[in-house]
Amino acid sequence: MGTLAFDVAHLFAGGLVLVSFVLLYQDRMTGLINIFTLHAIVLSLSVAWQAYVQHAPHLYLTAAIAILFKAVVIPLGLRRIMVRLRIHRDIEVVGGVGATMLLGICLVALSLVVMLPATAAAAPLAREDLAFALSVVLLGLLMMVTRRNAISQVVGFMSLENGLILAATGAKGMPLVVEISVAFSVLIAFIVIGIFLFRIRERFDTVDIQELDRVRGGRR
Amino acid sequence: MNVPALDSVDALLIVPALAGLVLAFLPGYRLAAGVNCVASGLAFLCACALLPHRPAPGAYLFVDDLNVVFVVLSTFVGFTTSAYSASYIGHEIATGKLNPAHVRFYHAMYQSMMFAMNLALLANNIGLMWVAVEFATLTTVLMVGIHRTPEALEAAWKYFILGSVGIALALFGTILVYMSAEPVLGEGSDAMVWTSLMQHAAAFSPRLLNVAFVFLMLGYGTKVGLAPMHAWLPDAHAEGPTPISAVLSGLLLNVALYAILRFKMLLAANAAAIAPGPLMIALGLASLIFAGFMLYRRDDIKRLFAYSSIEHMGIVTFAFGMGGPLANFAGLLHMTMHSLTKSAIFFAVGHVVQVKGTQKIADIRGLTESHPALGWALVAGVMAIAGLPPFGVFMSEFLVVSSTFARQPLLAIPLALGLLVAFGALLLRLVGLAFGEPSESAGEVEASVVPLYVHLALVLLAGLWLEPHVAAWFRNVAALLG
Amino acid sequence: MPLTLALCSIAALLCVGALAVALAQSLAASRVVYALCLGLSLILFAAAVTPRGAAALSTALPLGLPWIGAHFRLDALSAFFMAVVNLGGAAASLYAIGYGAHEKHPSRILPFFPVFLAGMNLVLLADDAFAFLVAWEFMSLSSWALVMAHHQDAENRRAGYVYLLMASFGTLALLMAFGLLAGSAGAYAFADIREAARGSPWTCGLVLALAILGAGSKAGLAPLHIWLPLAHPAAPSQVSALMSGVMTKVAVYGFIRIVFDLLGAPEFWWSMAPLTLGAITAMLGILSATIQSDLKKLLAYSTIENIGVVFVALGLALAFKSNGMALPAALAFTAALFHVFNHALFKSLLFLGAGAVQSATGERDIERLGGLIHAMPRTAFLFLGACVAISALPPLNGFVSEWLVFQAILLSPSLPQWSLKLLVPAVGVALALSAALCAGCFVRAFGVAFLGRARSLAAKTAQETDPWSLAAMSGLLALCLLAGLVPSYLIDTITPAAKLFVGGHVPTQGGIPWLSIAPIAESRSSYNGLLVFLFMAFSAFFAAWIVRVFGSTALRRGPAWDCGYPDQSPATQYTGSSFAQPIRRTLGSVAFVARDHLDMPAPGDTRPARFGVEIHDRVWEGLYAPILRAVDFCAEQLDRTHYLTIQGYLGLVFATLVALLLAIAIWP
Amino acid sequence: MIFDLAAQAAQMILVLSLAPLLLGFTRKVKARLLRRRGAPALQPYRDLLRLMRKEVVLADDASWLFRCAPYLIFAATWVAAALVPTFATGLTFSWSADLIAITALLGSARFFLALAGMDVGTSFGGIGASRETMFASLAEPAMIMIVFVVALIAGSTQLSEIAFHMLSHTELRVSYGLALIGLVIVAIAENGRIPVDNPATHLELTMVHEAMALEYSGRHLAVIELAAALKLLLYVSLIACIFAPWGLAPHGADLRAMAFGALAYVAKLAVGGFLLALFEVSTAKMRVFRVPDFLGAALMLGLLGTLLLFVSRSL
Repeated sequence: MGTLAFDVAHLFAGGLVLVSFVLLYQDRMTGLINIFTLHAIVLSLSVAWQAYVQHAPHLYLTAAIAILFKAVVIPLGLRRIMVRLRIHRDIEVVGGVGATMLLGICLVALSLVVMLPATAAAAPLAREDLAFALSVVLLGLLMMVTRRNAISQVVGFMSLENGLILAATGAKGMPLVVEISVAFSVLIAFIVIGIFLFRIRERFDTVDIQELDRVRGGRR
Repeated sequence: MNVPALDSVDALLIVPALAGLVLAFLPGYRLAAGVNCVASGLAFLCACALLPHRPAPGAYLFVDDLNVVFVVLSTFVGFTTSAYSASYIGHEIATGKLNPAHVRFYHAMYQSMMFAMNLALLANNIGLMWVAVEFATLTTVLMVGIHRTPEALEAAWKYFILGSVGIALALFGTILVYMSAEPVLGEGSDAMVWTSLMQHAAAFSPRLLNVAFVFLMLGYGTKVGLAPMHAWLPDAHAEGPTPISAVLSGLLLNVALYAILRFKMLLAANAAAIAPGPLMIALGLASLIFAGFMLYRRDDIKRLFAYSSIEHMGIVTFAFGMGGPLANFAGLLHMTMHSLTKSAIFFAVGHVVQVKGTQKIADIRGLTESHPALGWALVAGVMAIAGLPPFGVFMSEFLVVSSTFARQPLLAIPLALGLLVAFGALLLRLVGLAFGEPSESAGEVEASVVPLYVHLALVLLAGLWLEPHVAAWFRNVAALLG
Repeated sequence: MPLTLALCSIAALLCVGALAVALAQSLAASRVVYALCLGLSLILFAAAVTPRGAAALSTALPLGLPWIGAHFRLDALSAFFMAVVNLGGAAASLYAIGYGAHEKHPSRILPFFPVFLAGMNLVLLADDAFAFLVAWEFMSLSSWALVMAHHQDAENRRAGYVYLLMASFGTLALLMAFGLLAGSAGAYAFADIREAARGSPWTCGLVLALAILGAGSKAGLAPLHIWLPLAHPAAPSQVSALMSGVMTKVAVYGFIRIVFDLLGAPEFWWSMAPLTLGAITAMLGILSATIQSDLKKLLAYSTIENIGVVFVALGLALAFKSNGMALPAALAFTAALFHVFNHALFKSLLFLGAGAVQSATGERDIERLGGLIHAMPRTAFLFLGACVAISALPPLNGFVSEWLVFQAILLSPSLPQWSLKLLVPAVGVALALSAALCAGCFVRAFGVAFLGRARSLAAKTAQETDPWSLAAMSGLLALCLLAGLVPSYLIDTITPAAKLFVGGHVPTQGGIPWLSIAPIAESRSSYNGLLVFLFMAFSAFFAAWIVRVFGSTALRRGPAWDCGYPDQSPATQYTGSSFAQPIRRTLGSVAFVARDHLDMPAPGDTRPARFGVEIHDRVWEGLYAPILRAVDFCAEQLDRTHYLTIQGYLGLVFATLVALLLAIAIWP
Repeated sequence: MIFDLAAQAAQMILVLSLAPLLLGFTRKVKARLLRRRGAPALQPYRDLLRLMRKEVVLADDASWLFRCAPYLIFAATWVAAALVPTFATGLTFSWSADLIAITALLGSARFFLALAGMDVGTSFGGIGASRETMFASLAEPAMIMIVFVVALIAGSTQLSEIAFHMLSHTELRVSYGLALIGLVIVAIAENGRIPVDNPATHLELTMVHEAMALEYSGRHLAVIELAAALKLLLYVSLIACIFAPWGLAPHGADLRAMAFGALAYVAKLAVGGFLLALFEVSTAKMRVFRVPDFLGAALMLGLLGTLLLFVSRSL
């Protein structure tokens, strides 16, 4: 049981990291959304597995939220926005894919170096989880830094947050995971609504953040 | 279990929550403003009720010397600000900057923000605290964007993104803390409860705590507005309604700082973990000096004082980083004084902007000539925030600088230089704002200067005579912080 | 009892300030306020001079730092300075009763004037670091408000800005000094600091340096003096008199309190800094004064010179004290305090006179004055008296302190350290030079402003100033004369302070026949202002009598001869700048890189000839301008971060996170 | 007591009565050296009387200061001159002012003369005052330095003590020489003699002292001239008293000693006057802006002497 549980969890967590890399690589808008859906599915699988391993039924709820909200609702919403803004065919230029990838790999290495010794006390399962979670978080942040487009920034943020959920579920018997995931869903919902609400298109004619920069810092 | 006190703890959450609900549907701005004031006043009274006797810590909420300081302070500022916002919002409506729907939304959000902050301060559970801080972020974001101007939206968006990232980092740190506690305290919520965490901190895995603190420092530090995570702060202050600027500077930053302090205590209690001091000192000094230089190029009066908030948060963080009874006392005092003074300044600034019809520093001149009451109040406020006697900030800066110089001269010198640089900028702007030939005014406003003068009076009093009980109370909190 | 009285009257002064806010801006109100200030200053003066026991009076109030409280103490030193301060304060208030009538915005002055007085007195009484600094900064702040009284003038706004900035720089320096003295435990009460064991030489050196930075910047010690010639003239004249005559003395008090009292037994090398800086300050100050044409600026620079003299004397006292030479130390210390007293008197008088001139003519530029001795003879006489006094000419008081300083220098060959042996004579030359230049400077000031013919209509039509002002000025001059004629009593009043801080004292002067003074011994040196004065009076009258008896008393008025040159217009008179030209050429070329530009058109060319003088302030250009440029540069560079994109900011956060994680990873 | 007072008075009268004579004598010698017959030595007395009898022509813009100044100048100079031991040391009031005070008294005389020069508001008065100020600003410190040298050697700034010390210890020091040269230079500059200034000239642009007194006439001029003469006498007797104190009657000496002292004093004056005349005819007047160098030399000499003493004191 132990090794199997470990291997499967390893598989899912590693898969999540892998998908993060793909996200980092992907430059087509629609493709981005699809891969994010995949990201969410992998996450929910790993969460479900954790629920099964830890015999923590409430984690199934988290998994359900993940699959429902992140794999269905959000992608649909984003698609609609993109169609609305007529950017679903856009291809965002990702500056220096190679460099980004390289940086991403360094980040994974860093997170391993930081986490594994730090969690020496914890169970190997948790250690793996945490290390991969950190790398997913860092990759998500890297994606936010490298993308100029509001939607891909949101996607980056959500992948980051997937990493957090991974970590939370990985932490054995951590309470409030459900609440936290709910809170996060709300947050993301706000972001997505925010894009609607701010009607970036009407105001700025594009979702390109650079347009927002026109008025940044109160510069008239 | 002390019944009335517990009630007051719950009341601190229930009152704003209910008020928020009511206000969401209450038409008519005067009534709403009244309810807002009353609710905030009630919250303040409940907070004061905590002073005499503390309830035993519960599973989710608890009260100790440390967070009482914050609760009382934030409810008080929340109260005065609500009083101020009554007249301010009135003028905004009169000039058509806000419509009634917005105002309803505004009041509802105001109360829910108070709710979130109280929850964050009273939470006995690191997860709950995190949720509360996140909620507070959301509400403030919505209020920053309330004007719907491109600048406002941009500010809100920036605040939103940066704030969310900060929150995310903080969550990761929280998870790590749980991880480090879980082997000792076993699975379940026990490993997330402050009181038990503090008791067994010594046994936690130090390396995990170190990593956790990095994430927490950056995460909550974003909300404190420490450089280089400060970017959201100036725009949020400048574009939101002025009462919100006052609340942001006066409360929100403190709440985030409170979180950092808690975790600092946790690390301090663990001998093997790295001392959290150096990191806080570094970030504090960076913020102080950075903000000091940023003050020079500001052309927008609210951004100016927003940067000065960054500067002072830097000082406070520095002081707590130094640690020791003197520095901690100074830090607490400085934080309190800063909340009072800075919100007072924003009260003044709000009216100034209304009477002059602009936020451009260059277009505001000779206030002491044209509006003596406001002008001199602004002068007094800036003098106070710049740490000149007889105001209270001087006492804290005196303690910080002198004690630091006695212990770490090399740290005190950049500190002093940063203070001097910042003072130079503030004074330069102040001379331009308050003196010289007055610029033309947009029109009169019925400004309620009472909250403004109350704050200044308190700061003045604290500078001359710190009430012995308050002093004793602060001192044992300082001892608590170690 | 005196201490309580003092504290009460200080509180009363504060109340007067509050009252002034309430009172209307009427002339009567200002008269009332100033009259109250006058009365309270006199009470404070009485409190200072009432005989006390040898022991210092002290008390503590539950104010200030909660666990320390506000300590107040009245010892010989603070009593002496309190007397000086309140003499100045009383004179200024009396003057202002009349002068205040000219003020356009009394509401910007009345509230702060009493507060300013209160602040200065509080500094002298404070006995713990916090109270001291609060009072100190309070003094700065209130005087800043007074400097900003005429804020419509951009020049004044700049002055106020520089002033307050330098003031808080000084406060920070003092704050650090106290922090070092109090130690990390935070024993801020002076009593505890005195008890505490002395730190390492480095600590003491640091404290000394900080004390010089802090007190020196307030006193106007070069190169921290730049604010002084800006701020002092900007304030209304009664305030300029206070700032220049009195506030700088409070700064000197601060220096003495820290270095002589709190810092414990001195090392000989401590004296180097005050000696050198003092000499430089004296020279620089008086040279700058000599080339000024703005009367109040000129006076401000001469204040700087006198501060330099005081610091030289203090440095000598330190040097002697560190070598255990009690008597010479006492002599130097006495000289310093005597000069403090004198300067407070005549500099206040000079500023008040300048104020009278300004209110009568609306001019501060001596190039547009002249002939005022006809229009306002009384003011002219009083101003002349002050000029004689400040030029250190017998029989007035300025000479006595100068003389004492020289006597102290003459004792310094017996100092064992070679460095001091070489330093002190150089300092002596600097002092002698500055004394001589001072006389020239005030010949110029008085000659151009008051003598000759009026250079402007305003000067021609000036009216004599009001009796209140005249009364104030006459009182000051009388005191100058008194201190010059019977210096022995003043020396004896300084003695206790000297005993307290340098462990020795000059022999009691009261008993010496003919009221003369002999600081060390009759045979070594003695001076008797009274006799000199009597002799001069006698010989003057004798000469006049002889002339009256044997000579003719016939007198005819006629046009000036002036070697027969036709000389109608006043423009042909020697101007201030032409008077200063020789000094400018000889010494100014070194001190200010001063250049005269003369553009003389060729014969037949009808364009006017032009004459220009180019002066460089080396201190500003060498020290302050670079700092300003550096700050500006940093501000410019950092300001870019205000305009980054969101990714930019996220990048910052990301970079910080990664950097910290790396740090954690490589942490042992 | 009476005797002491009388001696004091005698000294005052003596200097007052001898001053014009010294002036006249110097002029006479100068004339002789230039192969002129020259005016008799008593001429200055005549001039003074004549001037006193003349009416005063006062410029329209002259103020009260202009009319008081001569008497103040005279008083300051006379008191200063009377304080320098001439024939006896330790006179009754000799202690009432020391060498520094004497320097300062001369300073006040100069102060008022300069003011008087500016009072009428003519250009020449200004020139004179400004140049006098410049000279003084160097001459005075030089004088102070010389005082330091002397005082450090004698251990006192009291002239009587100094003279007594010089008499008692006859030692030869470098500092003496430096001080002597410095003092001579200062004396020449202070009295406006060649090469610094030419007392005989009225060529406008070169004059300094005369320019300040230009507007004076009648009795005022007389008093000022007398003061100038006193000043010359003062410096000569100062040099004599410090560097040639022979024949000075000690404190509490009897009448004979004093008489002898007086004779010695007159002799010294004669020598001084002769040397001055000799020096003046053997040099030419220098440009105004070279005078600072000349006086600067004196200052440096004084400083050098002081330094030497400071250093040697510890050897």
